[in-house]
Amino acid sequence: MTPQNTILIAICLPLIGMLGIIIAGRVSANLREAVTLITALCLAYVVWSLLPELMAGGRPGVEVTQLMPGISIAFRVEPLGMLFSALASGLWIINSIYSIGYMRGNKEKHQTRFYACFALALSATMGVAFAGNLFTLFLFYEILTLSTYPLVSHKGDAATVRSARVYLGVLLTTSIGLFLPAIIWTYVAAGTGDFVLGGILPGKLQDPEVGLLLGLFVFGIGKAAVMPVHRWLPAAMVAPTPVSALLHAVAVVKAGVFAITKIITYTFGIEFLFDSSSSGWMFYIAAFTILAASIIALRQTNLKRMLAYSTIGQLSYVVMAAAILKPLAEVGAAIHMVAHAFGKITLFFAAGAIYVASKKTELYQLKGIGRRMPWTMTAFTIGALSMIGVPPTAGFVSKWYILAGAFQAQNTWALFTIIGSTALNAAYFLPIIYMAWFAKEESGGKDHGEAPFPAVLALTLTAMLTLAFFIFNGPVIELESQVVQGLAP
Amino acid sequence: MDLISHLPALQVIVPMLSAPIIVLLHPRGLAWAGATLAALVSFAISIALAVAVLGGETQTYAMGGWPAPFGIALSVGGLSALVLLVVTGAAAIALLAARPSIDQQIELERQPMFYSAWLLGLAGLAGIVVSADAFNIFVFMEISSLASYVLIAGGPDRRALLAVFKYLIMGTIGATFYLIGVGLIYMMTGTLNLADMESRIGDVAQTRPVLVAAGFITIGLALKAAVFPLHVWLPNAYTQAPHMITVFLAACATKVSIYVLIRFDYMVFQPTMAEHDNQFALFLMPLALLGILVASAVAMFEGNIKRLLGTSSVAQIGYIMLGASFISLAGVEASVMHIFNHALAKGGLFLAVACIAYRFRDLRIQELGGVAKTMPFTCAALVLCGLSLIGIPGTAGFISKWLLITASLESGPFGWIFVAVILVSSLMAVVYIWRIVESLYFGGSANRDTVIAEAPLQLLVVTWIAALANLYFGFFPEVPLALADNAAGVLMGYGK
Amino acid sequence: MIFVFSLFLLSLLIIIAIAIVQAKNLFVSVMLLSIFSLLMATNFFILDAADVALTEAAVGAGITTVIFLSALALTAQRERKVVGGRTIALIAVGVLASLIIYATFEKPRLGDPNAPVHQHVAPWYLEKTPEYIDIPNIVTAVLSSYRGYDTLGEVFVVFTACIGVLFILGAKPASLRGERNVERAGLRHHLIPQVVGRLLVPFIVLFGLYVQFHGEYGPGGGFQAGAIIATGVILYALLEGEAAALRAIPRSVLLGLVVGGALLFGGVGVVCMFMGGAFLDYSVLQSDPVWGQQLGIVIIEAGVGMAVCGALLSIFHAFAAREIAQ
Amino acid sequence: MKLLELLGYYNYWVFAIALVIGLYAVISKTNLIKKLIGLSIFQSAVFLMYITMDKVEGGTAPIIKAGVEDQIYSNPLPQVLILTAIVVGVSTLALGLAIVVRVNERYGTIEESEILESD
Amino acid sequence: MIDLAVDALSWVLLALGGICVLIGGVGALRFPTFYTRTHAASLTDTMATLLVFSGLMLQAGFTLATLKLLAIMLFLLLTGPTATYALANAALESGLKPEAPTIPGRTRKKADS
Repeated sequence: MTPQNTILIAICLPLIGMLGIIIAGRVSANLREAVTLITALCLAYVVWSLLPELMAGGRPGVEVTQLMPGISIAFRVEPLGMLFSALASGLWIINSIYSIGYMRGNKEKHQTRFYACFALALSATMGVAFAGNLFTLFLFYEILTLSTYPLVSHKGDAATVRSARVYLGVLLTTSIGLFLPAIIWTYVAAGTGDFVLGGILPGKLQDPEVGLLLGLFVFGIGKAAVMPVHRWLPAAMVAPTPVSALLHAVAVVKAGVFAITKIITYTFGIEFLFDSSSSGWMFYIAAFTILAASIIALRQTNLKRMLAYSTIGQLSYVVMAAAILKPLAEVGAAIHMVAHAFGKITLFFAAGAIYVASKKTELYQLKGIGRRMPWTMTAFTIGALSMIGVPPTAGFVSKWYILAGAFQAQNTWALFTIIGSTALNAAYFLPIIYMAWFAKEESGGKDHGEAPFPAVLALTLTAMLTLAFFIFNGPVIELESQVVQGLAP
Repeated sequence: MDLISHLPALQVIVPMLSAPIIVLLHPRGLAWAGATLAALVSFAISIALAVAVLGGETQTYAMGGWPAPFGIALSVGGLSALVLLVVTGAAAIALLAARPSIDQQIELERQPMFYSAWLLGLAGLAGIVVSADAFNIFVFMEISSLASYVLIAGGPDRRALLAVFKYLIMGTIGATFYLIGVGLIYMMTGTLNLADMESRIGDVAQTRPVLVAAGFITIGLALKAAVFPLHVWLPNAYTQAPHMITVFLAACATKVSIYVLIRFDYMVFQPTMAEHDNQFALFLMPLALLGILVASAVAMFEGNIKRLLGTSSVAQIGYIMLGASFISLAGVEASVMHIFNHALAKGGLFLAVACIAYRFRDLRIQELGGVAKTMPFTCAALVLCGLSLIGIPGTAGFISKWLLITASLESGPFGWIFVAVILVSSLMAVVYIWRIVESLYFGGSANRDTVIAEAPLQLLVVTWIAALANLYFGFFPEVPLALADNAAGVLMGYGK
Repeated sequence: MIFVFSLFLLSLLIIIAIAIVQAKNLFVSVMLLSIFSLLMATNFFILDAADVALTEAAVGAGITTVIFLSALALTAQRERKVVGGRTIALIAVGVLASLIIYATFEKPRLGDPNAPVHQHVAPWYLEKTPEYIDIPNIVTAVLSSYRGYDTLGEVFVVFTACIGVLFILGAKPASLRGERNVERAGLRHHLIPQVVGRLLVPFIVLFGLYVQFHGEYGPGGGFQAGAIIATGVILYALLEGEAAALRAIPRSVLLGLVVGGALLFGGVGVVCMFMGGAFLDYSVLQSDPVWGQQLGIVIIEAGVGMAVCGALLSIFHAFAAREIAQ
Repeated sequence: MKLLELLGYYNYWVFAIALVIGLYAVISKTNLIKKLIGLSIFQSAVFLMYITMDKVEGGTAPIIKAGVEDQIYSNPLPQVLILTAIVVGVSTLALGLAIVVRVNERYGTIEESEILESD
Repeated sequence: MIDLAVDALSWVLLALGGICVLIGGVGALRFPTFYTRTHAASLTDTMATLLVFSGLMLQAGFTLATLKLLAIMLFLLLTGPTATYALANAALESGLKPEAPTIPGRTRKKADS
């Protein structure tokens, strides 16, 4: 199995799985979920099997078809994409386990449609991760948007449809209105859209235009939820929790920041941007988003909405790290994707588990819930600590690297932002933990225990991953350092 | 002479001569079968022609064996081949699916004439496209117009009659304007053959009659092509026509007039008349931009689904015109590609609408709540084609939109304005398509006691063929692109 | 002399046109319209266009009027008062008129022998026809051979109109009161018109046939003949009542004529293809190309005549039958 | 002679005026049949334009007389075109009238204004 | 000599015919009632036709043209009066009663009163 085939298989596998799910869905629920799990496992295996070659410095690539001269659908695996795809595919397994528990526990309708669209979304994610040029990236980016629309509007009642409209509206508007012209501009300016280390634009564009193009990209990629195009993320929280967990903590939002990082590294080129004066604003936007999002999160009363705003903030960490435009910071950005993924998916799992078990969605309802659901709340605590960045959690590692990058760049603003946001994170997570463990539960709450077993299993796994990443992060760092090899520190 | 060399003539003769025979086929379904067969044959012919043209040389044919300026010549180049594919393909697809829907809308005893009129419409459009003779184009324009009046008048609602009457008046005025223009040019050059005109018009290019002729021809054709603001006849006609006829006409009728407009202007006027290209651009560009914006905006608030799509066609025609008004290789290529891709998308959409209409009489959007529950496949196809209309990557619509934006970026300092207009209208397209989608999938299902099933298989299969074509040409657009390249080259004068 | 005459006629044309638009009674405007066509025909004749004059007289003044009248009989006689919308219209047409008149002053003057029109293609026709086709009437030669494809298209326009009218009026009337009640007596009880009419009909048809087959030598041909014969039959229908006319020539026969005529014309073209020529290249029909041309022309003129006659009659009957159904 | 020069354009003026008279009727009249009447004036005007160009001074109808030499003939081509155009015109007219008849049956009037009210 | 006479005769006939047409036209305009006007108009397509055509025939001499002219004249003489008859008859059927012949002055006064 040559790497080329591997890539194509990785993209087609979920589609095959989707068909399998649709067919199996007509037979029985168990078969359907079996198919889902098997697909997830195979996908993970296929994707991870690419890792050794990447470690060895290989960059396998394949061109599928050429639409127009110079514009082709092509894939190319490089460290960032490898990391992203490995992350998404790996977490899909856990998420599938969790979904089984959640969807059954809630007796949701249209479960077949749910799993099918989920598989489709994963296929699109793989496409984004492996995209070899801007056009391919855009293609799968849009497919991802559309395939998640049914998931977001899953419940189908008026309020949900309205939120789904916001979701689709924001994402399509930004992508068609800004992202597409940016891409075409790039093609017209550079004559190609391929991702080349060191960028294709250096020397092709003058200074004010660089800033403008960068703006088109950053705001065009709405999935990165850089303010003010973040509105879709809270709206998307109407979706079932597994969706929020995998897609709106990992796949979709990471696709956004991943795309931005990738464009910065492979289209602009880090040094080119660093030298161009008109690209500095991006950093401040990101910093502002971090703080603003944290402050808004502080004022949320709904658990999932709070998590959503915290996600916005954490995403901008990645953007900001990328915007620092220094090797260590880039590495930090990559690692933070992983760290945040582990932490945030844990938090969402926990929130979902609480909802399944007790139908509680608001913060004030969580008093003393720790005693009823010890496993869940332990995992929640770990996730929260990772968000804040307390050792021994994954969050600490990534923040460390970002800070290091900030030092490289002598960027004091970065330091202040990180410190400030850390304080804010603590300010909105610690009270919950305190309430959950030590506050006295109100009388008259319905009696409940832990969530269904699959859910608990899933969130326990992710919590352990969060802890494990603190120690076993060597390979990732090694892999990502390849991206910034030969760049001046 | 071998068969291949006869193809341009056969393209017209086959449907035209089978029309009278169809009239006599009275037994149930026979007329439909005959018409479909004829349409398929002419589709095959157009494919063969496209292959031949891609082979390199323009196909020409001397009617009656008389040499060009004296007899009537036919010629099929890249542009004609592409438009032929659209026309015959649309007819074939629509006819394949037509039977159930038509049986529902047209009484049995009137069907033979109806199908025969359909073939005549096809023959007329094909005749326009292959012809290289200004007056001959007029004759076949009239055949196709008369046929389409008849077809639209088949609409069940009484409003159809008024719509078609308006269309008849407008169409006749347009055709007569064209006739006047041709007459004036003939008066100054003494020839009717387009190529011959181009070579002879040079000496008299600046005389008043020729200038006025250019005006008359442009306006007349713009009227028939429903270029904003001369489009008032179009939405009503499309809304009231029988559903399958809407599929056919929406896919190709106005395109052919656009084809004549582009061909006449690029091949006769621009090479010979100084400054004419600027006049042409300055005349069309504002109209195109206005049409794109206004029509899209209106479409966002239309209540009837067919009317909505019809209005959006006006905007799409605006795209085509915009591309043509760049007077650049990229621009022409983009607009030619859009002729093809828009036909795919709109045809598919109207097919899906026909499927829905087969089950639901009332086509107002709010009345179609929750249709997707009972007709999942139809609605899926509709969504697919809708995405293509919006221009989502991976669909045919994206290709032409990409080309169009590239062309506008290259078109000079104002490029950004055009890009902005195109993108804004694409977003409007998102809005009006999504109004339909939301109503279909999440709308409160209206009180329907009657049991509703999927559309008949015949309709459904064809609809899906169209939908998948949208995907296929989104990923593998080589063939239309090659033809469009050829066309653009010839039109911009690189081909000669 | 002739110029002055044509000036007079043309001015009259304008006056009548204005009268047509002004008349509030539709019947009056239709009648004036037919006079308009006759004047037009006269002008055409003055301008050496004998064939066109004949056609305009037969079709424009004859058939058109009949169709208009039968439509009027089914609708309203008078038009309502128009309100508003005039000034815009006036401005629009004013602009248009000035535009065209602006254009006239660089056109070649009437009858200028050096006009480009008379330089390029036309002389070739006049000079080569005796050699290639060898029939006196160049118009017929151009019509049916050089530009035979146009004529084929024209036949199919008529065919389309015919089936179109049959299709549209084939729909059941909204209110079917007294389906086909007592057939109208025509003018039975008027002795004089009947006698005279009976006297005339055969001559009209005869004249039609003459025009049909004399088309190669003098003005005339399929269209004119078809129109004239149709007129004769319509006159018969007026005298004897529509039912009688249908007894004489039933609808099926008319449809057969239309279809047959169209197919005859097209068939000749296809035969030419099979005999190795281009479509409508009659030269291959006979060993001697000139003979082939003449043969082809005779056949297709016959086809045109059949088609036009049948189509016009079917249209007339479609309207007339409606009248009875009402 | 100058006068005659101008008179040479008289046909074209008549064509223009008749054309716009017809167009005016089409635009401004609300009676459907009156619109069609206007339409046929509009079309016949164009016929006049074409036929005007075929005239040659001292020419006769293009029917070759045997044995007559150096006879000037008028231009046959516009005549052919107009033969076609006339038939096209009457076809359009018939179709239009058929539609009007149906309109009258379904709406009970042929006045556009009233029809628009009733819908 | 003889042909001069023929020529003169033909011109006389033509002139008379023209006068007839003129009279008919004036009558059609000036006469008070429908029937009288029809009567006046009918003068043109009987008397005038006869005179004009015979004049033309004399102009043409013994040629094919004469024959054609004769045919046309017969045609007109047949159809013209018939048309007039049909017109009057239609008017009668539609209920228009012919009044007693009156001279213009009286009718105008009647119109006033």
